[in-house]
Amino acid sequence: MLRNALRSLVFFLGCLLLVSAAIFCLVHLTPGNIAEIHNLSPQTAHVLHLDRSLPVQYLLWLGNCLRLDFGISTVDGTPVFALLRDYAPTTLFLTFGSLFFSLLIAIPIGMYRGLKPLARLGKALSVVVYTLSSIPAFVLGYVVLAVAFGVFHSYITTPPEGPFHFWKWTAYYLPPILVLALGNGSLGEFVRFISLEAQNVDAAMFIKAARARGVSLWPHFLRSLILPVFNIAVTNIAVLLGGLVVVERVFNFHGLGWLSWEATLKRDFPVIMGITLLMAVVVRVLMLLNELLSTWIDPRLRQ
Amino acid sequence: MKWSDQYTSRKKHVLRGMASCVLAVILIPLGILAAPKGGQLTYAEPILPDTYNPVTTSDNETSLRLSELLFESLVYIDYKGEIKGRLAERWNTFNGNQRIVFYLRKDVKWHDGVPFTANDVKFTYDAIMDPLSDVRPESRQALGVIKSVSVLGDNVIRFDFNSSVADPERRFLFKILPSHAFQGKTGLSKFDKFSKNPVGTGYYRFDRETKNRDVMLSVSKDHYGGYSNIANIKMVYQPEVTLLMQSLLLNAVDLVVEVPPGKVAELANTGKFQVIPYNSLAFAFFGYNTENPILKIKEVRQAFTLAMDRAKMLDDIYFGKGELVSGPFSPASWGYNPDVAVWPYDVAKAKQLLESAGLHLGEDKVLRYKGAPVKFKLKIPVYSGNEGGLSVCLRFQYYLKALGIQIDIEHREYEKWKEEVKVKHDFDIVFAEWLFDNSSDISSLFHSAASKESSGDNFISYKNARVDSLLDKFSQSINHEVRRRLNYQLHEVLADECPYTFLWTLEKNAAISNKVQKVVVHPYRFFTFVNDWFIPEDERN
Amino acid sequence: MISPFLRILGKPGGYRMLLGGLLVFLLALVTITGTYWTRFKPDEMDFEHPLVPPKSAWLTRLTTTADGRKALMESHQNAAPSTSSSSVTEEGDDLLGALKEEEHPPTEASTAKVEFSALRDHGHVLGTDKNGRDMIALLVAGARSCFLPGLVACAVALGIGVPLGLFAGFYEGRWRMFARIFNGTLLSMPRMVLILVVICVLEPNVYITMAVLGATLIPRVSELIATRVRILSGMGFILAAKEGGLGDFRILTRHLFWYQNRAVFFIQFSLIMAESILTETTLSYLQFGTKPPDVSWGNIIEGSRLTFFSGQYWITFFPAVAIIMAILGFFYLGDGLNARLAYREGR
Amino acid sequence: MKVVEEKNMHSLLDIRDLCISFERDGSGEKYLHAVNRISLRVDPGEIVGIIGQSGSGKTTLIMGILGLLRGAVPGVWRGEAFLDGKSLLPLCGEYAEEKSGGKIVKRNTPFQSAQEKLLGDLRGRDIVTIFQEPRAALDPYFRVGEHMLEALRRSRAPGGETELRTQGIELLQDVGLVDAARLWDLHPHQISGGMAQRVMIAMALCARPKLLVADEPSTALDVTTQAKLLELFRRLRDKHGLAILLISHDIGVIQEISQRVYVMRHGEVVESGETREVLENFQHPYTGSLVKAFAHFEHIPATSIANSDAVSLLEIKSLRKRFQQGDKSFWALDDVSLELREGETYALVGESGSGKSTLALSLMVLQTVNGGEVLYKGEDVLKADKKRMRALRREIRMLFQHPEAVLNPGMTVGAILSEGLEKDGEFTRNEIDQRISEVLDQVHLDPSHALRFPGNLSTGEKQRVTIARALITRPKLLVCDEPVSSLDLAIQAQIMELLREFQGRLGLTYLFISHNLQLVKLLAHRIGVMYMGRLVEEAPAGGFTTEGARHPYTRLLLASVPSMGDETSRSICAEFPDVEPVRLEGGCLFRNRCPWYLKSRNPECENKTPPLRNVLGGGKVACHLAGD
Repeated sequence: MLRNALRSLVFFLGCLLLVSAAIFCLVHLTPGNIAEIHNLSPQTAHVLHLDRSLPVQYLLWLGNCLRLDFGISTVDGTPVFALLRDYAPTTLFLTFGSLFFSLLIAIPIGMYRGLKPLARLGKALSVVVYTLSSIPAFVLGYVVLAVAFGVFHSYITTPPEGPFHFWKWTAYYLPPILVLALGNGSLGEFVRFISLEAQNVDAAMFIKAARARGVSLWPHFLRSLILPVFNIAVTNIAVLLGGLVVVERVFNFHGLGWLSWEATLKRDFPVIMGITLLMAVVVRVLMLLNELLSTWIDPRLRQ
Repeated sequence: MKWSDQYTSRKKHVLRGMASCVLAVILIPLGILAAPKGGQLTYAEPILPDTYNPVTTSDNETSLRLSELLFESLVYIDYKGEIKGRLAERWNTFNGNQRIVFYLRKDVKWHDGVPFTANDVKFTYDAIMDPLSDVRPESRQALGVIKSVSVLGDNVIRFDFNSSVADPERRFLFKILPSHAFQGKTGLSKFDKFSKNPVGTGYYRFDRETKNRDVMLSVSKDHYGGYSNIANIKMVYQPEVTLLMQSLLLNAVDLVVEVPPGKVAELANTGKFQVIPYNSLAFAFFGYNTENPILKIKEVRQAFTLAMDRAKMLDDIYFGKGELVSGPFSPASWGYNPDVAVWPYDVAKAKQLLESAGLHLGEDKVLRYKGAPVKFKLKIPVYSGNEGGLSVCLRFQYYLKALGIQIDIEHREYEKWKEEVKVKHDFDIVFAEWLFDNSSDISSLFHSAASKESSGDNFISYKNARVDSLLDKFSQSINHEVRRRLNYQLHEVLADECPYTFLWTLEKNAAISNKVQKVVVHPYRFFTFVNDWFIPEDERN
Repeated sequence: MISPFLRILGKPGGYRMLLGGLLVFLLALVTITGTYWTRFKPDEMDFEHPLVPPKSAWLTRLTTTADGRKALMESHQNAAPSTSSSSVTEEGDDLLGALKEEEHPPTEASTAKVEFSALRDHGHVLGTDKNGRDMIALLVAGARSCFLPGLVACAVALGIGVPLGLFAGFYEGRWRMFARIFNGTLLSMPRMVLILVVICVLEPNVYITMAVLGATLIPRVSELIATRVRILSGMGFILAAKEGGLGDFRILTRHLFWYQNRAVFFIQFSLIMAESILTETTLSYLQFGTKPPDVSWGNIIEGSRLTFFSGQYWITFFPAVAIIMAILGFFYLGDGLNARLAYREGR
Repeated sequence: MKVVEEKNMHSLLDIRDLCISFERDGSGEKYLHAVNRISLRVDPGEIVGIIGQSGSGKTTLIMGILGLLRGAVPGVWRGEAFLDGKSLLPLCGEYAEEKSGGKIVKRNTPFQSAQEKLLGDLRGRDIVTIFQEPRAALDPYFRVGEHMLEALRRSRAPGGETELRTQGIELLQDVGLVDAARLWDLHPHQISGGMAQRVMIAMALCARPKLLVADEPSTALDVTTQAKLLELFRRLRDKHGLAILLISHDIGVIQEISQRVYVMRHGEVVESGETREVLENFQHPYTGSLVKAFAHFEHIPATSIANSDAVSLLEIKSLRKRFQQGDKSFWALDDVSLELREGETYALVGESGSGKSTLALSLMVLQTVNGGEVLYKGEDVLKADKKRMRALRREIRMLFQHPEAVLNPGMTVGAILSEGLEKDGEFTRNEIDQRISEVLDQVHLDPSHALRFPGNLSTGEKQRVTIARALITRPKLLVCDEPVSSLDLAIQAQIMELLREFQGRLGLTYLFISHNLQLVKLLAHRIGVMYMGRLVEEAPAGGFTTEGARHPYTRLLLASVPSMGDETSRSICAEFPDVEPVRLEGGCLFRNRCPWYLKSRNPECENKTPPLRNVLGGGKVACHLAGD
């Protein structure tokens, strides 16, 4: 088990290294000079190491990244780390919030659909779910905004200030979370996956045997479903993080998605590199957790 | 049914401008209310400021407007269009405008309490001219005529010019930076700490930038002019124009600097807002790359201009909120020659011109030049708010199709577009807008010296000996009336030459909540007169 | 003719397959035929009729409220004072003619008739956008730009993912290691952000973007295939094929891919199409995808954001419905096929 | 047809006229009658067998009355079933027909849930079930102990965790798991199939049930484990008075243990009665075919008894193969040498995991080896280059266990057959077609079969196709890896007959791998016994009896073969300790199961690997203690 964990760790670090190299190469292969694009004086370019050779630049950048210094924005000079620190919480909150809601909806529906494939209610629910998740986030976002503006006459796209107030927070954070949770494909994916998985577990011999023994099936079901659900949730994190670009833009949320959009428009390379690296770290950490959890939960993987 | 629609381009594609200033200012009569102090004004900007340092900012209107609140210049232009002293109490010119001496106010303090001196002015000048600074070349160019600076005392400073300069005080509209904040180091970088934490002498001091990138300003109480009425100004960042309008309608913000033309009537009808039109001193145009063998032919450019029903385009796309222009100036500018007529909409004439230029319509209704079908690349920048631009281009494409010419429209992100047009010159036609400050100097736009080779603003590589000589004369002249006449001639020549198809100048509209009173705006810097604005006590919440 | 379709219904996932197939077929049909059959072309601008609402709503208004009728007449008079009634009646279509007769008895003022026929003539059944372009033409043109980029994404994802999966599943050792590292690296980068990086760096071309999308889907495809191949490799017929002297290449292409995984291939094709439509419209909405004047459903919505909150619903509504239907079609097709496969394989 | 129609109200399980039908294709019109008017009873303390081939409806019947038939296909039910007087099928009877005037009404969810509710109390208490795949029937996430605790709680056993644990361990020991305390904390994947089956039984015993339903309980197990399991069944019946309903396709198992038997075919009971009676005086031809499957075989003399001076065709020299399993590794083939002479049949037997299949795959060069030589006509096959290998593969062919798995379902029979020939372009299309019809004819299939898909063929036909597939290249040597063990008894006989026919006509040499000792005795000329990767005994077919065997393992194998009440076999089995096969290090690998060693504790067995030495009667044995 320890060896497995060690192997996962090495893989984790290797992947991150590769990701960083890939992003760096991608960004620095851009036609045109970064200093020229941003009208930077030679002095500033020197500060940003833009006058060094590429491998040296990469090593410097990587070394700085390890010290949590991701460079500064070539547009306004803000340290990228400060930007990430300011914007990452919103993004993570939205991501995990929407993941939570997605699963909250998808698990019961998926299990019902998988265990009772003939039930009309399940069929109807899955039609609703699939249709919902076919709606792109920007369309659903506008619908939600139209409702908020037109029906409730309230403007909720600025963050609540002052002390924590439940309804204010809910009004601000819930719409984008709901849009992400319901639309943009992930809910449908979850329901589809969970229902298939539930069907598989239901058809498993040990469930049949447990049924024949007359014991309660829930412990068996739940323990078998933990891993697949966790798996799909983790693999969907990357998709969700991507979906945030749109949602944050529609709702004017200032998070990493919004930042990456801005950075792309302004061709702010250090920022976009920082974001990608941070997201890669988040995704990788979750995958590492997933692997460790799998080994911990599934006895068959322990050896 | 409501007609809402496109609104015109925001700033950004301000390629830049120089010349002198004409103001269009609207005063809202208010009665003789006393102006109570206090309250907060929230206003929305659709793009982020790049830096709060007014010297290092590059064509960013948000930064420009904020710097008007935070910083001051030696002189400013009042709402009558006259130069008035601000940091400078008075000034004298000598030797036929070859030298100018400013006498500065003595009661000025920076927001951090340090007194303002002539050294700060010299420092700012040095910083702008320092090749290590991240400064737009244009700012540097305007001060290029200065030969030397001498500080004659704490409050006296002298500038010597290379030659006589017309209206020399108009060169000193740049904002003054505190030299102590930089310890006198003149190589300014966009990324200095100062850029995030500015210290100025303006009406408002910089409080902080929130996590949401809103900017909080509070009134500077020890301002020499007596401090402003509104206690706090908050700039909120709202890139999405839909949300911008909703936030205004739902009272989340009090002021929107630029309202889409389609929304103007709607806002005015609510009765909750003052809609303040102001002239932007900008004009939109189609520019033709004269390196292209076909577009080099004058008749072709004229034909293109004739083929467009620009009046209709303006009506349909911008709800008629603007004015057609016949030359390279805004009609509000002193350089605009009112005698030059706008090209009419005349397709038959256009066809005739093309025929005479050797472009023949084939059987398949495709125009051919020397046997090859005529086809152009039209580049247009994308940015939030340029939807109108797209409609304009679509119509251009449509009108030219009637002549048998195929136009391929290529959308580019603004930065990309700038690179491709200004650096790579990879275009046939561009759609863009020039935004001027108050000078009417167009030499960088059409002078052959500023063409492709020098990467100047004459990116269409237009070369015309007569225009060059007129522009040269313009630069050498110091007499305003002579310059006006030269501009009139230039206008005439360029209108006939059609290096651009001059389209229109658009009227902009600001919307501000009725609770803010005594609102006067400056067309270019917007907040120049903010110290008069106030919010009645019962309207503050 | 109909019966094979009906027979599908009885099978697992049948309804989904049929519904999805129908939607996809429609989409493909529209993409292939293009704007050949539409009355207007997408680059045709009817300057006299920008922002006209869909016809049916228009008719209802006309017949139900006198005010509405009056308002519309006025607006039309302003917009097109020169339209003559005679030229219009010749071209008017019969359906509307009949409607007119029915709802407006001859006693109605003749001016109304004239207005009717004049209005009828613009022929924009689903209305127009702010440039006077016909919505139907735009929708049809938009179908192409969501279908073709999707094919690029599929080509990349399946073209690389399938061989990679086959190799990684069939050969242990280095191939597997390579696939693991390759997939791990790709999976670490959130899709949309990776696409943004590429857009930031390279030409913002929708086909390049879709290729990147395809690349981000390689891990999913290759892992799916590799898992299946790994299971299949232990099964009798692979051993048997080896025993029969078949080369690895033939085993991979013929047995493992064609006979065992082509269903997976088509399922993935379908699901990737759904995803790429979602991504393409989203990117176009973010102004990074299909650029105007090329039409995509995403950029129609993007271009009409402003009108959305002021009552011109149709410009956003129809493309949105089209997007949802297209995604749903591919999703259902893939899901139905998957259910069918799962059933066939006894899962 | 002889259907026993006794109505005994004291029967424990009483099924009357039960029909279970499924919709075909979901069309609602065609029905598949999986169980058709079946009546069956089990009395207390009685072992009743149901025998029939796969697909005869045995499992459907049992799963049906237990409410374990779940799925998307709605079924139609008729009839009655009682357990101890309580009806197992609520609202059943002729319900369906009455309610809609003779028209069949679909029943699914409501019926199932009602039945579920009713059975909820009975299952795991009065009636318990064990399954074919014991390890799959245990939840992989739960430890053995957790399973036991769950079952104990279900049976409302009193006491706290520790008490229940003691009870559980006792129960485990009761079913022969001596090492129960260690087992308690293991996960199902860590125990062997035989152990898992015992755990299942222990769980079943928790509630002191009245009826144990065993659905093919020993099919997936080795013959030695099977013998022990059957012994356990017998003991449970005697000790607890447990009634057992045993379902099997293996006539030997039924014969050995059951008192009464029902013979099922196509969803119907074709014959029933006392086991001995039914099997000896069968009335129905189907029962006859089952019983006589191999009877006539024995009377046919072996076609060509290979003479000892025949040329050696294949020689395997000290073949070794090491397997890595997680952190552990072991020798799957440990220094195996054997020789095949031209025209003979050499059979390899042994428990699963003994390395038989590994040997086959190794000599077919379908996996790498760690040493040794495989000489085919003196040429080392393992060193052949690609081109030569392709030629060799035509001469050495292989038959696999599951024809379904071998035949790619997407290809026609013709395509499957021609696949091996097409590649080199040696043959024209015509020649290939001719060869195809020729081999199809050889395996007694119609040439039209070439156009059909494997899915449309019966299992027997499929196996014939695989044989044809091998024969099409005109091989010399055929390696048969359990070629008939997945087939029904009657078909087994036909296939065996076919193989024997080819040997005579085409002069084929067979390496025949099987765990079925009876079968092997009929076909083989020489028999090799493998244990844990080593060849432990080699004997001529004639000497392969409990008496003639030299190695104790061979004796155990032979004695474990189920036969009707053979007391000698049972007593031989009883000599062997009831322990799990473990991979030992060094010495004789069998010593932990060997009664001779356990008695004598011979140190040589612990230290020295016994060599394969010649013994009298033409055999070889690898045992220190075996006599010559």
